[in-house]
Amino acid sequence: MPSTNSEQIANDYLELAATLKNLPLFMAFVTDRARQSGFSSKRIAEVELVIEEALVNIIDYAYPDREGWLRLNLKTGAEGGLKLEIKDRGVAFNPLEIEDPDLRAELMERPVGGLGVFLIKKFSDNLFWKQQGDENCLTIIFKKRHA
Amino acid sequence: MPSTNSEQIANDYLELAATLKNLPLFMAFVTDRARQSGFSSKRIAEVELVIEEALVNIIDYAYPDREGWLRLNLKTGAEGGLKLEIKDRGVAFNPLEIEDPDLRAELMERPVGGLGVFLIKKFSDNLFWKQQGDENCLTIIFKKRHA
Amino acid sequence: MEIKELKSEGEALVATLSGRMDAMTGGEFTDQMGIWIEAGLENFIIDCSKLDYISSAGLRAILMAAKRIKSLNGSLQLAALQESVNNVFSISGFDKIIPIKETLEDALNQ
Amino acid sequence: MEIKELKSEGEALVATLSGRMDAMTGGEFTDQMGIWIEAGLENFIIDCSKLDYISSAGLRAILMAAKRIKSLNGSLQLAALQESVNNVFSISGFDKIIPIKETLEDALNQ
Ligand SMILES: Nc1ncnc2c1ncn2[C@@H]1O[C@H](COP(=O)(O)OP(=O)(O)O)[C@@H](O)[C@H]1O
Ligand SMILES: Nc1ncnc2c1ncn2[C@@H]1O[C@H](COP(=O)(O)OP(=O)(O)O)[C@@H](O)[C@H]1O
Repeated sequence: MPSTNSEQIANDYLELAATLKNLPLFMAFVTDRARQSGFSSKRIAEVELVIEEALVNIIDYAYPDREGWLRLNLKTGAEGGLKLEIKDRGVAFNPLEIEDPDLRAELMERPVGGLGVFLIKKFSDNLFWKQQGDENCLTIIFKKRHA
Repeated sequence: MPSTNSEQIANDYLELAATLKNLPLFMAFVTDRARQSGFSSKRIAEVELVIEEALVNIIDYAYPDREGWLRLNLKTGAEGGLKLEIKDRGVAFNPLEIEDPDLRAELMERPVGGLGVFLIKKFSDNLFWKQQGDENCLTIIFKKRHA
Repeated sequence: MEIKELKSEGEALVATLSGRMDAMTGGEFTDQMGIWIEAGLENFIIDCSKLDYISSAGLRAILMAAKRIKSLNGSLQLAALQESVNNVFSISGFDKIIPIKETLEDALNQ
Repeated sequence: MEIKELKSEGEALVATLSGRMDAMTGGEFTDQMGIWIEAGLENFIIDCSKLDYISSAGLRAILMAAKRIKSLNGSLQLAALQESVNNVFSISGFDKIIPIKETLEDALNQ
Protein backbone atom coordinates (compact mmCIF):
# COMPACT_ATOMS: atom_id res chain seq x y z
CA MET A 1 0.00 0.00 0.00
CA PRO A 2 1.29 3.42 -0.94
CA SER A 3 0.30 5.18 2.26
CA THR A 4 -0.99 4.14 5.62
CA ASN A 5 -2.31 7.25 7.32
CA SER A 6 -6.00 7.67 6.65
CA GLU A 7 -5.98 11.48 6.51
CA GLN A 8 -3.39 11.79 3.81
CA ILE A 9 -2.32 14.83 1.84
CA ALA A 10 -2.57 14.88 -1.94
CA ASN A 11 -0.50 11.93 -3.09
CA ASP A 12 -1.14 10.58 -6.55
CA TYR A 13 0.26 7.29 -7.57
CA LEU A 14 0.53 5.26 -10.81
CA GLU A 15 2.30 1.97 -11.43
CA LEU A 16 2.30 0.25 -14.81
CA ALA A 17 4.47 -1.97 -16.97
CA ALA A 18 7.40 -0.01 -18.46
CA THR A 19 6.25 -0.18 -22.09
CA LEU A 20 5.76 2.45 -24.76
CA LYS A 21 2.06 1.46 -24.92
CA ASN A 22 1.60 2.85 -21.41
CA LEU A 23 3.32 6.17 -22.16
CA PRO A 24 0.09 8.09 -22.91
CA LEU A 25 -1.41 7.10 -19.56
CA PHE A 26 1.76 8.01 -17.64
CA MET A 27 1.79 11.38 -19.42
CA ALA A 28 -1.91 12.02 -18.75
CA PHE A 29 -1.36 11.19 -15.08
CA VAL A 30 1.10 14.08 -14.77
CA THR A 31 -0.45 16.57 -17.20
CA ASP A 32 -3.99 16.19 -15.80
CA ARG A 33 -2.64 17.08 -12.38
CA ALA A 34 -0.54 19.96 -13.76
CA ARG A 35 -3.66 21.33 -15.43
CA GLN A 36 -5.65 21.00 -12.19
CA SER A 37 -2.83 22.80 -10.38
CA GLY A 38 -3.11 25.72 -12.78
CA PHE A 39 0.03 25.21 -14.87
CA SER A 40 -0.07 27.19 -18.15
CA SER A 41 -0.34 25.15 -21.35
CA LYS A 42 3.17 26.33 -22.26
CA ARG A 43 4.58 24.95 -19.03
CA ILE A 44 2.54 21.75 -19.39
CA ALA A 45 4.19 21.13 -22.78
CA GLU A 46 7.61 21.40 -21.09
CA VAL A 47 6.51 19.06 -18.30
CA GLU A 48 5.37 16.57 -20.95
CA LEU A 49 8.75 16.72 -22.64
CA VAL A 50 10.62 16.03 -19.39
CA ILE A 51 8.39 13.08 -18.49
CA GLU A 52 8.58 11.58 -21.96
CA GLU A 53 12.39 11.72 -21.89
CA ALA A 54 12.67 10.21 -18.42
CA LEU A 55 10.14 7.46 -19.03
CA VAL A 56 11.35 6.51 -22.50
CA ASN A 57 14.85 6.07 -21.05
CA ILE A 58 13.52 3.67 -18.42
CA ILE A 59 11.48 1.83 -21.07
CA ASP A 60 14.51 1.62 -23.40
CA TYR A 61 17.38 0.99 -21.00
CA ALA A 62 16.37 0.04 -17.47
CA TYR A 63 15.19 -3.49 -18.16
CA PRO A 64 17.35 -4.90 -20.96
CA ASP A 65 16.38 -8.54 -20.45
CA ARG A 66 13.01 -8.68 -18.72
CA GLU A 67 9.66 -6.98 -18.43
CA GLY A 68 9.94 -4.10 -16.04
CA TRP A 69 7.79 -1.79 -13.98
CA LEU A 70 7.64 1.90 -13.46
CA ARG A 71 6.01 3.92 -10.73
CA LEU A 72 5.10 7.61 -10.62
CA ASN A 73 4.28 9.50 -7.46
CA LEU A 74 3.07 13.09 -7.64
CA LYS A 75 3.02 15.48 -4.73
CA THR A 76 2.29 19.13 -4.45
CA GLY A 77 5.57 21.06 -4.24
CA ALA A 78 6.34 24.56 -3.02
CA GLU A 79 4.19 27.41 -4.36
CA GLY A 80 1.76 25.17 -6.20
CA GLY A 81 4.51 23.39 -8.12
CA LEU A 82 4.73 19.64 -8.58
CA LYS A 83 7.14 17.08 -7.20
CA LEU A 84 7.33 13.95 -9.33
CA GLU A 85 9.05 10.78 -8.19
CA ILE A 86 9.88 8.20 -10.84
CA LYS A 87 10.86 4.76 -9.59
CA ASP A 88 12.05 1.62 -11.35
CA ARG A 89 13.86 -1.55 -10.37
CA GLY A 90 16.10 -1.70 -13.40
CA VAL A 91 19.81 -1.09 -13.95
CA ALA A 92 21.16 1.45 -11.45
CA PHE A 93 21.49 4.70 -13.39
CA ASN A 94 22.09 8.27 -12.25
CA PRO A 95 21.18 10.68 -15.07
CA LEU A 96 22.95 13.53 -13.25
CA GLU A 97 26.25 11.87 -14.09
CA ILE A 98 25.62 12.02 -17.85
CA GLU A 99 27.68 14.73 -19.57
CA ASP A 100 25.93 17.42 -21.56
CA PRO A 101 26.17 17.06 -25.34
CA ASP A 102 28.58 19.29 -27.32
CA LEU A 103 26.17 21.80 -28.82
CA ARG A 104 28.83 23.36 -31.05
CA ALA A 105 29.67 20.25 -33.05
CA GLU A 106 29.08 20.41 -36.81
CA LEU A 107 26.18 18.52 -38.35
CA MET A 108 28.19 15.46 -39.42
CA GLU A 109 29.98 15.34 -36.07
CA ARG A 110 26.82 15.55 -33.93
CA PRO A 111 26.09 12.12 -32.48
CA VAL A 112 22.55 10.88 -33.01
CA GLY A 113 20.91 10.77 -29.57
CA GLY A 114 22.20 11.88 -26.21
CA LEU A 115 19.68 14.74 -25.86
CA GLY A 116 17.10 13.15 -23.57
CA VAL A 117 18.81 13.67 -20.22
CA PHE A 118 19.94 17.13 -21.33
CA LEU A 119 16.35 18.21 -22.07
CA ILE A 120 15.23 16.81 -18.69
CA LYS A 121 17.80 19.06 -16.99
CA LYS A 122 16.88 22.10 -19.06
CA PHE A 123 13.12 22.03 -18.52
CA SER A 124 12.91 20.84 -14.92
CA ASP A 125 13.55 23.11 -11.96
CA ASN A 126 15.35 20.59 -9.82
CA LEU A 127 16.52 17.04 -10.21
CA PHE A 128 17.62 14.50 -7.57
CA TRP A 129 18.57 10.90 -7.92
CA LYS A 130 18.98 8.31 -5.22
CA GLN A 131 19.16 4.57 -4.96
CA GLN A 132 16.71 3.02 -2.47
CA GLY A 133 17.38 -0.68 -2.07
CA ASP A 134 17.12 -2.07 -5.59
CA GLU A 135 15.16 0.95 -6.83
CA ASN A 136 16.18 4.00 -8.81
CA CYS A 137 14.33 7.03 -7.51
CA LEU A 138 14.47 10.15 -9.67
CA THR A 139 12.79 13.21 -8.18
CA ILE A 140 11.86 16.05 -10.52
CA ILE A 141 10.57 19.41 -9.30
CA PHE A 142 8.44 21.49 -11.66
CA LYS A 143 7.66 25.08 -10.78
CA LYS A 144 4.68 26.73 -12.39
CA ARG A 145 6.87 29.40 -14.02
CA HIS A 146 4.63 31.15 -16.59
CA ALA A 147 1.55 30.88 -14.38
CA MET B 1 5.16 0.73 -1.82
CA PRO B 2 2.62 -1.38 -3.67
CA SER B 3 4.82 -4.45 -4.05
CA THR B 4 8.09 -5.65 -2.67
CA ASN B 5 9.21 -8.57 -4.82
CA SER B 6 11.42 -7.40 -7.63
CA GLU B 7 10.21 -9.94 -10.22
CA GLN B 8 6.56 -9.08 -9.99
CA ILE B 9 3.70 -10.19 -12.20
CA ALA B 10 1.57 -7.64 -14.02
CA ASN B 11 0.14 -5.42 -11.32
CA ASP B 12 -1.12 -2.01 -12.32
CA TYR B 13 -1.87 0.58 -9.76
CA LEU B 14 -3.46 4.05 -9.69
CA GLU B 15 -4.25 6.27 -6.71
CA LEU B 16 -5.83 9.70 -7.08
CA ALA B 17 -8.15 12.08 -5.27
CA ALA B 18 -11.77 10.88 -5.45
CA THR B 19 -13.09 13.72 -7.63
CA LEU B 20 -15.05 13.78 -10.86
CA LYS B 21 -12.12 15.60 -12.50
CA ASN B 22 -10.03 12.44 -12.15
CA LEU B 23 -12.70 10.15 -13.63
CA PRO B 24 -11.28 10.20 -17.19
CA LEU B 25 -7.85 9.10 -15.94
CA PHE B 26 -9.30 6.32 -13.79
CA MET B 27 -11.34 5.14 -16.79
CA ALA B 28 -8.34 5.27 -19.16
CA PHE B 29 -6.31 3.28 -16.65
CA VAL B 30 -8.74 0.37 -16.94
CA THR B 31 -9.75 0.67 -20.60
CA ASP B 32 -6.15 0.98 -21.87
CA ARG B 33 -5.34 -2.27 -20.12
CA ALA B 34 -8.54 -3.94 -21.37
CA ARG B 35 -7.61 -2.93 -24.92
CA GLN B 36 -4.07 -4.28 -24.47
CA SER B 37 -5.57 -7.53 -23.14
CA GLY B 38 -7.62 -7.90 -26.32
CA PHE B 39 -11.09 -7.03 -25.00
CA SER B 40 -13.55 -6.21 -27.80
CA SER B 41 -14.73 -2.62 -28.04
CA LYS B 42 -18.24 -3.81 -27.13
CA ARG B 43 -16.94 -5.38 -23.92
CA ILE B 44 -14.76 -2.33 -23.20
CA ALA B 45 -17.88 -0.13 -23.29
CA GLU B 46 -19.47 -2.39 -20.66
CA VAL B 47 -16.30 -2.28 -18.53
CA GLU B 48 -16.38 1.53 -18.75
CA LEU B 49 -19.96 1.60 -17.55
CA VAL B 50 -19.19 -0.59 -14.53
CA ILE B 51 -16.17 1.50 -13.54
CA GLU B 52 -18.01 4.78 -13.95
CA GLU B 53 -20.84 3.57 -11.71
CA ALA B 54 -18.51 2.24 -9.02
CA LEU B 55 -16.24 5.29 -8.99
CA VAL B 56 -18.99 7.90 -9.16
CA ASN B 57 -20.59 6.25 -6.12
CA ILE B 58 -17.34 6.58 -4.17
CA ILE B 59 -16.92 10.18 -5.34
CA ASP B 60 -20.54 11.00 -4.41
CA TYR B 61 -21.06 9.06 -1.19
CA ALA B 62 -17.90 7.66 0.39
CA TYR B 63 -16.47 10.93 1.71
CA PRO B 64 -19.38 13.17 2.70
CA ASP B 65 -17.34 15.61 4.76
CA ARG B 66 -13.72 15.52 3.59
CA GLU B 67 -11.54 15.07 0.55
CA GLY B 68 -11.08 11.41 -0.12
CA TRP B 69 -8.87 9.05 -2.06
CA LEU B 70 -9.47 6.17 -4.35
CA ARG B 71 -7.15 3.41 -5.47
CA LEU B 72 -7.41 1.02 -8.40
CA ASN B 73 -5.40 -2.15 -8.75
CA LEU B 74 -5.60 -4.21 -11.94
CA LYS B 75 -4.47 -7.78 -12.26
CA THR B 76 -4.77 -10.31 -14.99
CA GLY B 77 -7.60 -12.71 -14.20
CA ALA B 78 -8.40 -16.16 -15.52
CA GLU B 79 -8.39 -16.66 -19.30
CA GLY B 80 -7.09 -13.19 -20.08
CA GLY B 81 -9.82 -11.47 -18.09
CA LEU B 82 -9.24 -8.60 -15.69
CA LYS B 83 -9.47 -8.43 -11.92
CA LEU B 84 -10.05 -4.88 -10.68
CA GLU B 85 -9.76 -3.90 -7.04
CA ILE B 86 -11.28 -0.58 -6.00
CA LYS B 87 -10.30 0.72 -2.59
CA ASP B 88 -11.37 3.73 -0.59
CA ARG B 89 -11.26 4.79 3.05
CA GLY B 90 -14.74 6.28 3.16
CA VAL B 91 -18.00 5.18 4.77
CA ALA B 92 -18.18 1.39 5.01
CA PHE B 93 -20.52 0.30 2.20
CA ASN B 94 -21.25 -3.11 0.71
CA PRO B 95 -22.96 -2.68 -2.68
CA LEU B 96 -23.94 -6.36 -2.69
CA GLU B 97 -26.44 -5.57 0.04
CA ILE B 98 -28.32 -3.04 -2.08
CA GLU B 99 -31.64 -4.37 -3.40
CA ASP B 100 -32.30 -4.43 -7.13
CA PRO B 101 -34.69 -1.75 -8.40
CA ASP B 102 -38.28 -2.69 -9.29
CA LEU B 103 -38.11 -2.77 -13.08
CA ARG B 104 -41.88 -3.17 -13.47
CA ALA B 105 -42.87 0.10 -11.79
CA GLU B 106 -44.79 2.62 -13.90
CA LEU B 107 -43.03 5.77 -15.10
CA MET B 108 -44.33 8.05 -12.34
CA GLU B 109 -43.57 5.42 -9.67
CA ARG B 110 -39.99 4.75 -10.80
CA PRO B 111 -37.60 6.39 -8.34
CA VAL B 112 -34.95 8.61 -9.89
CA GLY B 113 -31.59 6.89 -9.30
CA GLY B 114 -30.78 3.53 -7.78
CA LEU B 115 -29.52 2.03 -11.03
CA GLY B 116 -25.75 2.33 -10.55
CA VAL B 117 -25.14 -0.71 -8.36
CA PHE B 118 -27.63 -2.70 -10.47
CA LEU B 119 -25.69 -1.96 -13.68
CA ILE B 120 -22.43 -2.90 -11.94
CA LYS B 121 -23.91 -6.31 -11.12
CA LYS B 122 -25.34 -6.80 -14.60
CA PHE B 123 -22.19 -6.07 -16.58
CA SER B 124 -19.51 -7.56 -14.34
CA ASP B 125 -18.82 -11.28 -14.15
CA ASN B 126 -18.16 -11.44 -10.44
CA LEU B 127 -18.29 -9.02 -7.55
CA PHE B 128 -16.80 -9.30 -4.04
CA TRP B 129 -16.72 -6.81 -1.23
CA LYS B 130 -14.67 -6.90 1.92
CA GLN B 131 -13.61 -4.51 4.62
CA GLN B 132 -9.85 -4.39 5.25
CA GLY B 133 -9.12 -2.30 8.31
CA ASP B 134 -10.65 1.10 7.48
CA GLU B 135 -10.77 0.34 3.75
CA ASN B 136 -13.59 -0.75 1.47
CA CYS B 137 -12.25 -3.20 -1.08
CA LEU B 138 -14.53 -3.99 -3.99
CA THR B 139 -13.22 -6.64 -6.38
CA ILE B 140 -14.75 -6.83 -9.85
CA ILE B 141 -13.96 -9.60 -12.33
CA PHE B 142 -14.37 -8.90 -16.03
CA LYS B 143 -14.26 -11.76 -18.49
CA LYS B 144 -13.48 -11.01 -22.10
CA ARG B 145 -16.86 -12.42 -23.25
CA HIS B 146 -17.22 -11.31 -26.90
CA ALA B 147 -13.50 -11.79 -27.62
CA MET C 1 -21.96 15.24 -25.22
CA GLU C 2 -23.63 17.54 -27.73
CA ILE C 3 -27.32 18.41 -27.84
CA LYS C 4 -28.58 19.90 -31.08
CA GLU C 5 -32.02 21.14 -32.01
CA LEU C 6 -32.75 19.60 -35.40
CA LYS C 7 -36.18 20.87 -36.41
CA SER C 8 -39.80 21.22 -35.34
CA GLU C 9 -42.13 18.67 -36.91
CA GLY C 10 -45.72 19.61 -36.27
CA GLU C 11 -45.91 19.95 -32.51
CA ALA C 12 -42.71 18.08 -31.65
CA LEU C 13 -39.18 19.36 -31.21
CA VAL C 14 -36.63 17.00 -32.73
CA ALA C 15 -33.18 17.07 -31.11
CA THR C 16 -30.06 14.96 -31.56
CA LEU C 17 -27.79 13.74 -28.77
CA SER C 18 -24.24 12.83 -29.64
CA GLY C 19 -21.21 11.60 -27.72
CA ARG C 20 -21.37 10.39 -24.14
CA MET C 21 -24.11 10.90 -21.59
CA ASP C 22 -22.37 10.24 -18.31
CA ALA C 23 -21.74 11.60 -14.81
CA MET C 24 -19.93 14.57 -16.30
CA THR C 25 -22.45 15.49 -18.99
CA GLY C 26 -25.86 14.20 -17.79
CA GLY C 27 -26.63 17.61 -16.28
CA GLU C 28 -26.42 19.28 -19.70
CA PHE C 29 -29.48 17.35 -20.87
CA THR C 30 -31.43 18.29 -17.76
CA ASP C 31 -30.50 21.95 -18.26
CA GLN C 32 -31.44 21.98 -21.96
CA MET C 33 -34.75 20.21 -21.39
CA GLY C 34 -35.47 22.74 -18.64
CA ILE C 35 -34.95 25.59 -21.10
CA TRP C 36 -37.21 24.02 -23.73
CA ILE C 37 -39.96 23.21 -21.23
CA GLU C 38 -39.83 26.73 -19.76
CA ALA C 39 -40.24 27.99 -23.36
CA GLY C 40 -43.55 26.12 -23.55
CA LEU C 41 -42.50 23.04 -25.53
CA GLU C 42 -44.14 19.77 -24.49
CA ASN C 43 -43.46 17.19 -27.20
CA PHE C 44 -39.98 15.87 -27.84
CA ILE C 45 -38.31 13.36 -30.12
CA ILE C 46 -34.67 12.62 -29.31
CA ASP C 47 -32.55 11.12 -32.08
CA CYS C 48 -29.96 8.97 -30.28
CA SER C 49 -28.22 7.58 -33.36
CA LYS C 50 -24.99 9.39 -32.44
CA LEU C 51 -25.17 8.72 -28.71
CA ASP C 52 -22.27 6.32 -28.09
CA TYR C 53 -22.50 5.74 -24.36
CA ILE C 54 -24.93 6.14 -21.51
CA SER C 55 -24.47 5.50 -17.79
CA SER C 56 -26.89 5.72 -14.87
CA ALA C 57 -26.33 9.48 -14.71
CA GLY C 58 -27.74 9.67 -18.25
CA LEU C 59 -30.66 7.39 -17.38
CA ARG C 60 -31.35 9.63 -14.39
CA ALA C 61 -31.51 12.74 -16.62
CA ILE C 62 -33.83 11.03 -19.08
CA LEU C 63 -36.14 9.70 -16.36
CA MET C 64 -36.39 13.13 -14.74
CA ALA C 65 -37.26 14.68 -18.12
CA ALA C 66 -39.83 11.94 -18.88
CA LYS C 67 -41.57 12.47 -15.54
CA ARG C 68 -41.67 16.22 -15.92
CA ILE C 69 -43.02 15.97 -19.47
CA LYS C 70 -45.65 13.41 -18.46
CA SER C 71 -46.90 15.68 -15.69
CA LEU C 72 -47.39 18.37 -18.38
CA ASN C 73 -49.26 15.87 -20.58
CA GLY C 74 -46.49 16.16 -23.16
CA SER C 75 -44.61 13.37 -24.90
CA LEU C 76 -41.00 12.19 -25.04
CA GLN C 77 -39.85 9.63 -27.58
CA LEU C 78 -36.34 8.30 -28.11
CA ALA C 79 -35.30 7.04 -31.53
CA ALA C 80 -32.50 5.12 -33.24
CA LEU C 81 -30.57 3.91 -30.19
CA GLN C 82 -27.22 2.26 -30.78
CA GLU C 83 -27.01 -1.38 -29.66
CA SER C 84 -24.98 -0.75 -26.48
CA VAL C 85 -27.17 2.17 -25.37
CA ASN C 86 -30.31 0.17 -26.17
CA ASN C 87 -28.93 -2.68 -24.08
CA VAL C 88 -28.49 -0.42 -21.03
CA PHE C 89 -32.06 0.86 -21.56
CA SER C 90 -33.66 -2.59 -21.64
CA ILE C 91 -31.63 -3.95 -18.74
CA SER C 92 -32.84 -0.96 -16.71
CA GLY C 93 -36.45 -1.53 -17.80
CA PHE C 94 -36.59 1.93 -19.41
CA ASP C 95 -37.97 0.43 -22.63
CA LYS C 96 -41.19 -0.23 -20.68
CA ILE C 97 -41.67 3.32 -19.40
CA ILE C 98 -40.33 5.45 -22.27
CA PRO C 99 -41.36 5.01 -25.92
CA ILE C 100 -38.37 3.91 -27.96
CA LYS C 101 -38.60 3.88 -31.75
CA GLU C 102 -36.27 2.04 -34.09
CA THR C 103 -35.89 4.99 -36.46
CA LEU C 104 -36.48 8.71 -36.36
CA GLU C 105 -39.15 8.26 -39.07
CA ASP C 106 -41.07 5.84 -36.82
CA ALA C 107 -41.13 8.49 -34.10
CA LEU C 108 -42.21 11.25 -36.50
CA ASN C 109 -45.03 9.11 -37.94
CA GLN C 110 -46.42 8.48 -34.49
CA MET D 1 1.75 12.82 -36.21
CA GLU D 2 0.80 13.35 -39.86
CA ILE D 3 3.23 13.84 -42.73
CA LYS D 4 1.75 15.29 -45.91
CA GLU D 5 3.41 16.00 -49.22
CA LEU D 6 2.32 19.50 -50.13
CA LYS D 7 3.90 20.23 -53.51
CA SER D 8 7.13 20.26 -55.46
CA GLU D 9 8.64 23.72 -55.88
CA GLY D 10 11.41 23.60 -58.44
CA GLU D 11 13.75 20.95 -57.12
CA ALA D 12 12.43 20.80 -53.56
CA LEU D 13 9.71 18.66 -52.04
CA VAL D 14 7.57 20.62 -49.60
CA ALA D 15 5.96 18.55 -46.82
CA THR D 16 3.97 19.45 -43.74
CA LEU D 17 4.31 17.83 -40.33
CA SER D 18 1.41 18.05 -37.95
CA GLY D 19 0.69 16.81 -34.46
CA ARG D 20 3.30 15.32 -32.18
CA MET D 21 6.77 14.04 -33.08
CA ASP D 22 7.65 11.84 -30.13
CA ALA D 23 8.92 8.41 -29.11
CA MET D 24 5.83 6.83 -30.62
CA THR D 25 5.81 8.67 -33.94
CA GLY D 26 9.43 9.70 -34.66
CA GLY D 27 9.96 6.54 -36.70
CA GLU D 28 7.25 7.58 -39.18
CA PHE D 29 9.36 10.55 -40.26
CA THR D 30 12.44 8.36 -40.71
CA ASP D 31 10.40 5.90 -42.80
CA GLN D 32 8.83 8.57 -45.00
CA MET D 33 12.14 10.36 -45.61
CA GLY D 34 13.62 6.95 -46.51
CA ILE D 35 10.93 6.45 -49.14
CA TRP D 36 11.46 9.92 -50.63
CA ILE D 37 15.24 9.57 -50.69
CA GLU D 38 15.05 6.12 -52.30
CA ALA D 39 12.82 7.73 -54.93
CA GLY D 40 15.67 10.07 -55.81
CA LEU D 41 14.58 13.23 -54.00
CA GLU D 42 17.35 15.29 -52.38
CA ASN D 43 15.92 18.69 -51.46
CA PHE D 44 13.32 19.07 -48.75
CA ILE D 45 11.42 21.89 -47.08
CA ILE D 46 9.42 20.87 -44.02
CA ASP D 47 6.59 23.15 -42.96
CA CYS D 48 6.36 22.76 -39.18
CA SER D 49 3.59 25.29 -38.56
CA LYS D 50 1.24 22.52 -37.39
CA LEU D 51 3.82 20.56 -35.41
CA ASP D 52 2.72 21.02 -31.79
CA TYR D 53 5.32 19.02 -29.90
CA ILE D 54 8.76 17.53 -30.39
CA SER D 55 10.86 15.38 -28.05
CA SER D 56 14.37 13.97 -28.40
CA ALA D 57 12.97 11.09 -30.46
CA GLY D 58 11.83 13.70 -32.99
CA LEU D 59 15.17 15.50 -32.90
CA ARG D 60 16.85 12.15 -33.47
CA ALA D 61 14.74 11.50 -36.59
CA ILE D 62 15.46 14.96 -37.97
CA LEU D 63 19.19 14.72 -37.29
CA MET D 64 19.39 11.33 -39.02
CA ALA D 65 17.57 12.73 -42.04
CA ALA D 66 19.76 15.84 -42.14
CA LYS D 67 22.94 13.74 -42.10
CA ARG D 68 21.73 11.40 -44.79
CA ILE D 69 20.63 14.29 -47.02
CA LYS D 70 23.93 16.13 -46.46
CA SER D 71 25.89 13.04 -47.52
CA LEU D 72 23.87 13.11 -50.76
CA ASN D 73 24.63 16.83 -51.22
CA GLY D 74 20.94 17.55 -50.85
CA SER D 75 19.27 20.13 -48.61
CA LEU D 76 16.83 20.06 -45.71
CA GLN D 77 15.15 23.22 -44.43
CA LEU D 78 12.61 23.54 -41.66
CA ALA D 79 10.11 26.41 -41.71
CA ALA D 80 7.53 28.09 -39.49
CA LEU D 81 8.30 26.40 -36.17
CA GLN D 82 5.91 27.01 -33.30
CA GLU D 83 7.46 28.73 -30.29
CA SER D 84 7.70 25.63 -28.08
CA VAL D 85 9.19 23.47 -30.83
CA ASN D 86 11.59 26.26 -31.77
CA ASN D 87 12.65 26.48 -28.14
CA VAL D 88 13.53 22.76 -28.03
CA PHE D 89 15.49 23.21 -31.27
CA SER D 90 17.61 26.10 -30.02
CA ILE D 91 18.26 24.58 -26.60
CA SER D 92 19.53 21.49 -28.40
CA GLY D 93 21.72 23.60 -30.72
CA PHE D 94 19.87 22.31 -33.78
CA ASP D 95 19.37 25.83 -35.06
CA LYS D 96 23.12 25.90 -35.73
CA ILE D 97 23.25 22.72 -37.80
CA ILE D 98 19.92 22.76 -39.65
CA PRO D 99 18.59 25.76 -41.59
CA ILE D 100 15.44 27.06 -39.95
CA LYS D 101 13.31 29.65 -41.73
CA GLU D 102 10.69 31.84 -40.13
CA THR D 103 8.14 31.26 -42.87
CA LEU D 104 7.57 28.75 -45.66
CA GLU D 105 8.05 31.59 -48.17
CA ASP D 106 11.53 32.32 -46.75
CA ALA D 107 12.46 28.69 -47.35
CA LEU D 108 11.03 28.65 -50.86
CA ASN D 109 12.86 31.86 -51.83
CA GLN D 110 16.16 30.38 -50.74
N1 LIG E 1 17.09 4.68 -17.15
C1 LIG E 1 18.31 4.38 -17.69
N2 LIG E 1 18.93 3.23 -17.36
C2 LIG E 1 20.11 2.92 -17.89
N3 LIG E 1 20.79 3.71 -18.78
C3 LIG E 1 20.21 4.86 -19.16
C4 LIG E 1 18.96 5.27 -18.64
N4 LIG E 1 18.65 6.46 -19.17
C5 LIG E 1 19.65 6.79 -19.99
N5 LIG E 1 20.62 5.84 -20.00
C6 LIG E 1 21.89 5.91 -20.74
O1 LIG E 1 22.23 7.27 -20.91
C7 LIG E 1 22.39 7.58 -22.31
C8 LIG E 1 21.93 8.98 -22.61
O2 LIG E 1 20.52 9.06 -22.54
P1 LIG E 1 19.75 10.22 -23.29
O3 LIG E 1 20.39 11.51 -22.95
O4 LIG E 1 18.31 10.09 -22.99
O5 LIG E 1 19.99 9.97 -24.86
P2 LIG E 1 19.64 8.72 -25.78
O6 LIG E 1 18.60 7.91 -25.10
O7 LIG E 1 19.17 9.36 -27.04
O8 LIG E 1 20.94 7.99 -25.96
C9 LIG E 1 21.63 6.49 -23.04
O9 LIG E 1 22.15 6.27 -24.32
C10 LIG E 1 21.77 5.29 -22.12
O10 LIG E 1 23.00 4.64 -22.39
N1 LIG F 1 -19.50 4.05 -2.13
C1 LIG F 1 -20.64 4.28 -1.43
N2 LIG F 1 -20.60 4.68 -0.14
C2 LIG F 1 -21.73 4.91 0.55
N3 LIG F 1 -22.96 4.75 0.05
C3 LIG F 1 -23.10 4.37 -1.24
C4 LIG F 1 -21.95 4.10 -2.03
N4 LIG F 1 -22.37 3.71 -3.25
C5 LIG F 1 -23.71 3.73 -3.22
N5 LIG F 1 -24.17 4.12 -2.01
C6 LIG F 1 -25.60 4.21 -1.61
O1 LIG F 1 -26.32 3.28 -2.40
C7 LIG F 1 -27.39 3.94 -3.11
C8 LIG F 1 -27.61 3.28 -4.46
O2 LIG F 1 -26.55 3.58 -5.33
P1 LIG F 1 -26.74 3.49 -6.90
O3 LIG F 1 -27.36 2.17 -7.24
O4 LIG F 1 -25.44 3.77 -7.55
O5 LIG F 1 -27.81 4.61 -7.28
P2 LIG F 1 -27.76 6.20 -7.07
O6 LIG F 1 -26.35 6.62 -6.86
O7 LIG F 1 -28.36 6.72 -8.32
O8 LIG F 1 -28.64 6.45 -5.88
C9 LIG F 1 -26.96 5.38 -3.18
O9 LIG F 1 -28.07 6.24 -3.27
C10 LIG F 1 -26.20 5.58 -1.88
O10 LIG F 1 -27.07 5.87 -0.83
